[in-house]
Amino acid sequence: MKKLINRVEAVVDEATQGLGLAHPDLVRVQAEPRFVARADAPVQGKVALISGGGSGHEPLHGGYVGRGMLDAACPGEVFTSPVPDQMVEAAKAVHGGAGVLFIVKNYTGDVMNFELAAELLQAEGIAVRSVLVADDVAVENSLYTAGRRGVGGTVFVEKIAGAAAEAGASLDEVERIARKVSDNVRSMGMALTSCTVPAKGSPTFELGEDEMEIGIGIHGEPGRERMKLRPADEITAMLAEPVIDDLGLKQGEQVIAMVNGMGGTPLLELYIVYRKLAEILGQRGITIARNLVGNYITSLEMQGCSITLLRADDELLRLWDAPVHTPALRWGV
Amino acid sequence: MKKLINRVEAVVDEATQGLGLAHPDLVRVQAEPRFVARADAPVQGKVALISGGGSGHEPLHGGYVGRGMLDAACPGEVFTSPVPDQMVEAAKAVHGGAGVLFIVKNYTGDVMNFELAAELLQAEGIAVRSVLVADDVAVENSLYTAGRRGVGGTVFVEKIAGAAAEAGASLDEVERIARKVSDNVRSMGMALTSCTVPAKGSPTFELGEDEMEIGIGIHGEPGRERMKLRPADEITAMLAEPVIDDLGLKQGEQVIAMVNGMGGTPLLELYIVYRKLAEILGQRGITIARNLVGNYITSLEMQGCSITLLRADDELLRLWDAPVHTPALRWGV
Amino acid sequence: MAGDAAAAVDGERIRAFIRRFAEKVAAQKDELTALDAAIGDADHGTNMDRGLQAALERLPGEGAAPGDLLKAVAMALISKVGGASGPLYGTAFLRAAAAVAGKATLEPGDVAALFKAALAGIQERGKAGRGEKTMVDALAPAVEALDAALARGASLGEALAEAARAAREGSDATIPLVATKGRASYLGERSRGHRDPGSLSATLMMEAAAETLAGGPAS
Amino acid sequence: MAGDAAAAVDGERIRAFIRRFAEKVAAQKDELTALDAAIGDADHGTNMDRGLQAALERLPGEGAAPGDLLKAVAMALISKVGGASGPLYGTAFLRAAAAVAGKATLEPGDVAALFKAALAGIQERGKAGRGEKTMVDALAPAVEALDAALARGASLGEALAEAARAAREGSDATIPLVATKGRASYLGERSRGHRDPGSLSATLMMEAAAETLAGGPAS
Ligand SMILES: Nc1ncnc2c1ncn2[C@@H]1O[C@H](COP(=O)(O)OP(=O)(O)O)[C@@H](O)[C@H]1O
Ligand SMILES: Nc1ncnc2c1ncn2[C@@H]1O[C@H](COP(=O)(O)OP(=O)(O)O)[C@@H](O)[C@H]1O
Ligand SMILES: [Mg+2]
Ligand SMILES: [Mg+2]
Ligand SMILES: [Mg+2]
Ligand SMILES: [Mg+2]
Repeated sequence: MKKLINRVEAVVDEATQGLGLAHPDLVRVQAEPRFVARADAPVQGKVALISGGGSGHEPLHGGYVGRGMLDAACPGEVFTSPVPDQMVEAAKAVHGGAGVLFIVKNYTGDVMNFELAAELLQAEGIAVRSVLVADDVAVENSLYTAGRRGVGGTVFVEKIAGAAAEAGASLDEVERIARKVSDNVRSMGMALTSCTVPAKGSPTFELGEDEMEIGIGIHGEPGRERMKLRPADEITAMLAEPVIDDLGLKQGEQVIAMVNGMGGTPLLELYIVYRKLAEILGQRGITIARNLVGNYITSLEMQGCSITLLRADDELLRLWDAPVHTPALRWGV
Repeated sequence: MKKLINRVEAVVDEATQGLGLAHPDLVRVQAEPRFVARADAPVQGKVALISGGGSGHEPLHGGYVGRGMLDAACPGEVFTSPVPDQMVEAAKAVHGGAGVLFIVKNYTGDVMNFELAAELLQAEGIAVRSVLVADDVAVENSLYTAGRRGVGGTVFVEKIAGAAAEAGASLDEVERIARKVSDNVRSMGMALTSCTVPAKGSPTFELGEDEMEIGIGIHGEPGRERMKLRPADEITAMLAEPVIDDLGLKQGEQVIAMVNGMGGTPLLELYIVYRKLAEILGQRGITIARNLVGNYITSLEMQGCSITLLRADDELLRLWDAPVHTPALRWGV
Repeated sequence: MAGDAAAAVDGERIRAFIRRFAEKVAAQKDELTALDAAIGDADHGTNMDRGLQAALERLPGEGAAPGDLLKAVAMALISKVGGASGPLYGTAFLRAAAAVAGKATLEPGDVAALFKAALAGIQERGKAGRGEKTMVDALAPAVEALDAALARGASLGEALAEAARAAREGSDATIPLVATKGRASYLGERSRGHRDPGSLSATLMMEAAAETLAGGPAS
Repeated sequence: MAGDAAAAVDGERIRAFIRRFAEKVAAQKDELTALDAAIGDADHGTNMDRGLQAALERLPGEGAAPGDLLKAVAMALISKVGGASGPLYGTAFLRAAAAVAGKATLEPGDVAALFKAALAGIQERGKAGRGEKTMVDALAPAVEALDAALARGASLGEALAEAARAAREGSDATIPLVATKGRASYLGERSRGHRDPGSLSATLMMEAAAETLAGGPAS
């Protein structure tokens, strides 16, 4: 295992400390239980947005804490959901009296840990709502599974709901916006290589030198299909088409598109994917109104990419364009 | 070779097209000869900043074209300097009558190709100056080599000289600022793994499962020393100390610091490195006034990192803080 | 009937059970993680080990009642494990603690009630039935076997031994199943042919119980 | 003296030389790149091949003078190769073209002047002397050998063959050297033990010249 780490047990703590040291103007890091909070939290009268999940997906979630996005992030161990204590203490630290919205990626562990935290907070009289993100179309049969996984769409929910909260929307309203985004966003990913969880020390899965995995999860969970490597244009189509179909996108609609790297993919390659994605959408008469190309939700050093599309309307575009100032996403500031 | 590409020959063209498609508000891409220009170029009366070099270091340089940074970037083939035609046509397209500054990383090929371009442009009556970036302290014996390589410091020269040009500084003044940055910036990098140049199809070098290369170049050129893998804190010290010493940084000084990923390194790990860098500098009484942590000058999918420090004063900090709006660097806008 | 049924189950036996469970998980940590690598995300061993080690540190001192010991484990697991298994085992131990609250020693029937409550907690939290390829597939038959053995008059030691065997068989039986809960469910058909990691940790828990609760060395 | 000295060097022989050079580089592209991988950045073969293929496409048609053909190669190399070798070989061909500008056919002395000018161009652009482990280490002895052989009355064919041998020996002699110019210089002592890739491409150029300029099939 080749990693820039000290001790396997200290990886998440040290990285979180590094984040705090690098961005003291934006975030404040607490150690026990571990969470990352907005430097100026609590913002009185503002709905507090809290997310979290296993680490190893950076910049998600810690990199999205700051003005116009999250109030706090709770990083679990690598690929392991955080524990309720983290969300409970984070919520107490950042809530501004207008309620708390949990943004939860749909994984059994995340769901249950956030659920426990919500129960504990409700008991203390803090209003908590939860929005589930479940945008991964690679999971086909959601009746016979734990349901679709939450992946790239999470970045969009955090940005857009964050803008609504920043603008002073009520808990009801922020929840409505968050659900609107999660209802209209879909993703699909693929891997060229595995990643190695530090605590395990060896690759999560093995792929042949000429193989790739389509529909990979962000924890290296196997996907829809393992197949021979194909050219980038074909791969882009294999990811984009199920997403477009599942959203039922029609000619004349507009989207916010993300071509996301899994952590080990050169930006050069992501732009090759974006080029084809723009062509595919263009041919269907769908406009890319905004886009992100880069590493936004990763799987450690995995090579591969994912495509996320959000059906956009004026409300979502306005909130998307609203100022954001976090370690990983910044504009208008 | 596992890459998200179509044909080896088309990699740079397609990625450059993708960049143009993703950021039509910021950049305009031309194909033959290939360059990336500011969407609003030429800006009349503004000194035009042009850089370029081999591809494979994205976001450098194309990702730094835009307001407050470069007017044009000339991407060569992967790890191969661009040809003079590119710089000549780019300069003709973007110069605004106030002269052109070439920002050249110190590699024999880059230097000679930019030199040829400058000769051709001077012959057409366009004033061209060149500033060489040669910040890699891994190259010890610059008398017996082609001189120090230009690496991470390039990002700082482009940002800061870009801000000066945007503010309307004269060619003399922009050149002075660019030289001031390049005189005060130093870097050093390391690799955990090799990268694979698409045209070659196999790794540039081989490293044992427990080995790393200290002082690696951004093209996978072997470095100072190959050694057994060490903890991140020790690696950070091995990179930071030669940089600090070479700059002769003293207690009470301030720096702009960059912890840069080589392309395949998780952000998680870069923050672990940043944490230690902050500690090392803190112990010496050196203040990190500003920082960047992420992938800013890469080597395809190489795993590893580099540290860049720029001795900062009020003038440089003011220019650093000036608005910038490019695909890869954005603030104040 | 056997000599091991001699004394009732006191706090020190519960402590021995918790220690043995932690030892077994520590010893088979890599195995648990490898199973999770095949159909999950390769952390079940690390997760459970981290939680149980924390539990050992937080156990109340000598003389603590069974319920207090079990509650300490619950809180440690909830605060330290994360993932799916944290809330599941956490809830299980919380319910187990509640089932025996206030008792200084446990009769065989209390032990059965303890494990029944644990199973109910897991099913309430995780909404999994039998046959979904989860820890429930080991625990549910174990609880049934424990009940049945005690009902037919077996000693606690015998009954726990049967429960542990039933857990092991239940875990074996997860191998051909397709997962429909938890992370492994994303694999669909490809989850067949692999043992569910949580069913192994649950088996280790039942084996630890069989080796400690009915007597034997208290550590 | 030998039969191959029969006809003077006209445009068609220069064309054959260029083609042969391109063929050799194409055939040994991987070898050139592998040498560059050892002490550089693994692109010398691809670079030179890309440039020479472009040169072939841009060659002026039949009847073109030697200088025009060489100039076309120069421009193609400058616009297509990039890297260090682009400006170096580009300048070399530019100077070679200038050295024979206006001549329809070349005498042996013109051929010697052509290569001498090429070498001078490379040294002016790249500032490398002999012994720095670059293409100069192949070209400089080749130019000397060509001059010396012609001076002692050898035929052009013999003289070029000696030049090619000298280039090859010069290239061999780069193996033990430490590079002090170009990318390989970053390796310091670690550049020892590897052939300089540019010295091999320069050798291929001289071998192509020996095989074509003094006659033989015009390809
Ligand atoms: N809904 C559920 N009900 C019961 N057990 C479950 C459920 N979901 C998952 N599990 C159990 O949890 C185990 C995985 O635990 P662990 O790897 O620690 O968590 P995670 O899946 O979050 O990484 C599975 O092997 C399975 O036995
Ligand atoms: N300053 C120089 N003078 C002469 N030849 C040089 C010089 N620098 C490099 N070379 C030659 O160029 C060759 C490398 O060419 P190439 O790989 O195409 O370019 P790059 O080094 O830019 O990748 C070296 O093997 C060497 O022979
Ligand atoms: Mg997990
Ligand atoms: Mg090169
Ligand atoms: Mg797991
Ligand atoms: Mg090279």
